Amino acid sequence: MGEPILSINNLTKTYALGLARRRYVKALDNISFKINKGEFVSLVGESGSGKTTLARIILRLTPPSSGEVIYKGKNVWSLSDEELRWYRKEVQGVFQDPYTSFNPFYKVDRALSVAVKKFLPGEDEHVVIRKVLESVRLNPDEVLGRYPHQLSGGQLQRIAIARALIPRPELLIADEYISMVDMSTRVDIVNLSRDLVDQYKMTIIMITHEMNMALYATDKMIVLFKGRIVEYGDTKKILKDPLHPYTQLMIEALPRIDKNIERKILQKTLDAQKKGLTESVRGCRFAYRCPFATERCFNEDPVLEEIDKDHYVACWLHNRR
Amino acid sequence: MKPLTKLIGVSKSIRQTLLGDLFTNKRFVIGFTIFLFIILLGYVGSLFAYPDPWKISYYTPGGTDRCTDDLRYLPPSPEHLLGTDNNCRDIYTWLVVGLKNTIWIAALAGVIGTLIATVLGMIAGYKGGLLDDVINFSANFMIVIPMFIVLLMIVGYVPERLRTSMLVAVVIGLLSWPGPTRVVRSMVMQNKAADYVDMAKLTNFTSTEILFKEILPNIASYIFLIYINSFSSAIFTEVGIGAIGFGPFDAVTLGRAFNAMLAGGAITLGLWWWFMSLGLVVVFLSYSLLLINLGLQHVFNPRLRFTVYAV
Amino acid sequence: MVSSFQRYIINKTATYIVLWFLAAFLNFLLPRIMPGDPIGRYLETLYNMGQGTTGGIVQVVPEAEKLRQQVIEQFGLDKPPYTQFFLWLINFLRGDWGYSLAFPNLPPVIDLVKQYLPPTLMLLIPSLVISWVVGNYLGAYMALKGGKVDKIGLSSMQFISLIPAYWLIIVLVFIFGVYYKILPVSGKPGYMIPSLSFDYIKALLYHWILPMTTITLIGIGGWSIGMRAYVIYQLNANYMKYSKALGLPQRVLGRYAFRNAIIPQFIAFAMSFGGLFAGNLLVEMVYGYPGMGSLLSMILGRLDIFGMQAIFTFTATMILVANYVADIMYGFLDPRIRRGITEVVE
Amino acid sequence: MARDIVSKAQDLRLYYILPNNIYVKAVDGVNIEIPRGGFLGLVGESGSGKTTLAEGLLYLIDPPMIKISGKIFYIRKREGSSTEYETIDLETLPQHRLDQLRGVELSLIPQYAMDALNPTMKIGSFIKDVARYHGRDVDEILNRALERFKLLGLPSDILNRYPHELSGGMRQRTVVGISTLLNPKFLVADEPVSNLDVVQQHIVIDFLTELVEKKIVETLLMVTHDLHLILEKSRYLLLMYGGHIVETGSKEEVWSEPLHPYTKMFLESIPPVGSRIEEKRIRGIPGNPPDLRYPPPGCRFHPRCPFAMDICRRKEPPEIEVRPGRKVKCWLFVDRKV
Repeated sequence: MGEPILSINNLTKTYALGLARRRYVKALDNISFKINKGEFVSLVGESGSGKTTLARIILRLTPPSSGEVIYKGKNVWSLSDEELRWYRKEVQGVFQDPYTSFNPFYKVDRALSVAVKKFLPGEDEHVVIRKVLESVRLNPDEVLGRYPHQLSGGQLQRIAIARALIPRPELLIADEYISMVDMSTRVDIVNLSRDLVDQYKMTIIMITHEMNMALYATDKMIVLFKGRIVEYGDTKKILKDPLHPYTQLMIEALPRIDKNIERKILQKTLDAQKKGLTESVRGCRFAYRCPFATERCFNEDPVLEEIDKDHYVACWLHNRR
Repeated sequence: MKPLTKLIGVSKSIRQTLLGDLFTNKRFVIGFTIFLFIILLGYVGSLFAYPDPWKISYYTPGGTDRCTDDLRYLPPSPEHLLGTDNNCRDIYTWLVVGLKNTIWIAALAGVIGTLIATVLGMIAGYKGGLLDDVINFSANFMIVIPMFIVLLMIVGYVPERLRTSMLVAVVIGLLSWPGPTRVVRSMVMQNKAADYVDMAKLTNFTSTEILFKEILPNIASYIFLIYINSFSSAIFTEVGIGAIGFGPFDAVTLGRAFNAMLAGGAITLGLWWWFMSLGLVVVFLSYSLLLINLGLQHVFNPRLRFTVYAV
Repeated sequence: MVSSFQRYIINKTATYIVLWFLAAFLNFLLPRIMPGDPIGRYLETLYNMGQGTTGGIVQVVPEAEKLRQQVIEQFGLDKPPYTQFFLWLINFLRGDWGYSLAFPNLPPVIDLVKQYLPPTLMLLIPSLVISWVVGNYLGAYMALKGGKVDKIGLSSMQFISLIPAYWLIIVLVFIFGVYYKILPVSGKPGYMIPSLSFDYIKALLYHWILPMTTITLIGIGGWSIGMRAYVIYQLNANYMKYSKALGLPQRVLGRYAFRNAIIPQFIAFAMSFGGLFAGNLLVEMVYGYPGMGSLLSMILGRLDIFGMQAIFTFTATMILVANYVADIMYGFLDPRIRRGITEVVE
Repeated sequence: MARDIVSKAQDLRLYYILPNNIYVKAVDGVNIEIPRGGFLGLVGESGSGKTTLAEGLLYLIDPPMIKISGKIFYIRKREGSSTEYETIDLETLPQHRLDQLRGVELSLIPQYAMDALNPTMKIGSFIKDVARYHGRDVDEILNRALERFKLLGLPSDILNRYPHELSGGMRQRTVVGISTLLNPKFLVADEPVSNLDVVQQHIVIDFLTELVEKKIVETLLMVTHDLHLILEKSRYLLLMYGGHIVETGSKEEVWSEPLHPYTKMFLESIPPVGSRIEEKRIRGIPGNPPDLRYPPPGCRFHPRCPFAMDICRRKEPPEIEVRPGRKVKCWLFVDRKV
């Protein structure tokens, strides 16, 4: 494995909310993890878990409050101008809303040709654009020369991926890139990402709230809950044996055809919810909903611990110390 | 949060359909026709006017320079389309020359106001922070105090000989940025939040490039609307301060013509063609601009254009 | 711990105090940075009057020299600028607004305002109330009725609101004063001296009708357009669709729309005061109605620097107070401010 | 027959009119009968016209949505009779009678539930208005509201709160509570859980299921883009594509034997829980959904359909009733019937 391509160390992001009465909300709370080259990683969390904030910090769009992002040994938030240009070539992103990802004033071609001009000066624009569009399985003749509002969400999202691929990046951050694409074409985009990882040894971080897609295609999985990592590890291991009650809940709650599926954890969670406990400030963020919460969970913060090889969890239930 | 709606479907390029839609828009067509007519009245109409509005009665044989009672207050006639005033001057000439000058002043004032608003709005909206706070606070301050009173104050303090049409245009322009600045600011902020701006950042665009190449094209149509608005209200303002004798000192404008009309006693003498012609030109000019604005708004509005429904 | 609403009030109060200082400072600064030194000219005029050299134009006032000294002392004109500013400010707050050059007897400006303000308020307040009530009613009616009523109503209201007030009054004077001869052609109630006598008030009322009608009519245009837009906005809001889906009858929906649309109109009511005041000045000047407009026109005509400063500052104060009241009222009316916006986290 | 159907649409065409006089053909010739009773699902991807159809069934047709053709019926038990049913044409019904039905017999949980509440009205006042204008006892309804809100996991002081004092998820659940407050017979729930987290989703679904099971709500039509969300609870499904109903049938039938190529491909495009890409690669439907402004001629699905025949490109397929209640709109099944 060797050196990780990206490491996140103690990353925290605090937002001030409210004009009249300032309140501080931690969108990310002391997050650390490492990603190796050529991995397809999913970052799973529901709304409010801080996953988009994390994506924006890695992409250098939102500054962190504290902590660092290290890419290939360099701190991303203290790059020189020249290093930043290098970083933009190496690390690219795709965003949630394909309809606003393109400037409505221009044809989609411009997004691609501008990227070629900026990143690959001297190369033949047409050749690069056609090649990159084909690599995301689009027919260039169908999409070139059109305005964003003339294309479907799926097509736009593929063009967005194509644009991101132009500088031949090593790391791609895909922030909720399937959530606004039609149900029946989502899986194709995930398949495409898998192929990019397998064929070009790219590293992809897929940020999503869709547990299902994450379980289906990714190598590693990071589960976020309210700005914290609750579980982190090999996707197959998590699928087989989720350790954190929240991960268990997320997997169990996935809809199935089977009418009589038993949802013990969910049922218990609903019962726990009825107790009307409030979120713990000192302890585990999930404690107020957790069916297995003990007093310790409310008072002490669990730390992320390696339970098995490549499988970490932050939960007192699995604490071995 | 996911928006509930998404854009549906295909249309031709924005620019291709824009013109077509404009000229099928009834309000725009009516407004544009009236506007064209009034502009023509000023520019073509002044070809048929006497060369100097200040000189008296040119139609008398030989052209005397003295104003006598038989040349005062003449009713409309082919020689004086709108009659003459108390100083034996041709009212029609005052109207068309005044119209030309007022349009020029308003156009300049509009350019100044819109330019300031665009620059300040873009800075405030894009940069945010302290600069935004300062600009926003000043704009709010200026909005609370009616522009007209500030204008009166300034023209009141300025000595008469310095009150040129250029100065009036500049002062009106300088005072008309606050409202438009807030509009530009909020539009820039809206656009800034769109993902395409982040995309541009990832493509190594500089802030200037993002502002001018990405955001500006999208808000250009609104800036044009703002310009029409500023133009329209500058006409109102010029005529207003002119009517009470604080308009430009160096040229005949509509405001000045109004002032001359009031001083000439048009009302008490019942010379309705005098005050009606002046007033109607102002009213129809503003009304045509309003119609143009409403028509353009309708065509420009993307929410109306690519109407976004969840179906 | 202060509630968020209290904080809102404190915030607004502070903002308006700062705004007032800014307005006052602008008024202090402008005449001093203008070319031609109007203050010098003012003092010069007073000096000349004391010397009695201006002769025929202005009546010679013996105590003018004394007055000049008094003005220099009172406003600290021989002191550094910042002292001048604070002296001026204190004097303004105390009601020492200087003496007006626009009148031969050099009356204190505050006396002039006391005399000319009531007729203006007599115009502004009733016309504001009437046009607000009628305009809102009409606007809501157009919006709720829709169809032809709305189309024709809106176009005519747009047209009305675009008529310059100073021109409309000319037309009205021509129709009612010159042609039918039932109302006066000018706003001056004869040569009567402004007083609180019955005759004067009667005469004033007689001269009040036309300017009142003018600004009320134009006001109705503006208010109805605004109200119509707000009601239509409310009618298209999602909560309206939902209320309809739950079977609430049309009249209840109309009531919801009206209630939510009137909140911004309440605010606009107080905020419109400034704009109305400005527009009204022109009407008064054109018609010669003995209000602030006429006063201002005299003062501007004579380049009466202290008159201008005082009247502009006073006007700005009135407008700021009106806006302040509007902002506070908004806080009371909108539950989102009254009860505070809290991000509810589950 | 009438007793088995709660709502019916015939040749329904609902379009949106854009300012440049272009129509968005959101619902374009739909004939459906909504069976009475139980948990039903109306499934379609975004842009398929499902929300338009859902609102149309309640006759919530307001500009820019316009009805081009068709009839919409609601079928209910005749008052005072236990066996007779009456069919009400919602279009010809006077407005006040329609208002009397809405909220009481026909109800909607709208897609925009997050901002469906009057911003300047307390939740309690709004409920009072709803109760009052339907001639109900205000106190009784308020008490019932409190009970239901508790089931939905909402705080007890909710009646005294303004919408802005609730989180998005709370507002959405509040609307679920209000829409079901007068025990409507026919409830249309349009994406009622779209913005909720997993736990809240289950609270809402369980709440609605309970109402159906206790027969408080007779028929629940849940509109969703997420087939999986309703697979467990629903008994009957209607599938929509490009402004058409392409297939109907009981859930078991649709699941085990999808008829329409779209249904088949749609079901196969979603990875089942626990499946892995290395083991079996799931494929989406190739191509793009139709643009409802310029829908393709013939069958709306033909450009993406691997079985498309010549006729599919030219003529709109008929609706084939394979079995009672089991319909498919596809040329492939024309022969099977004949």
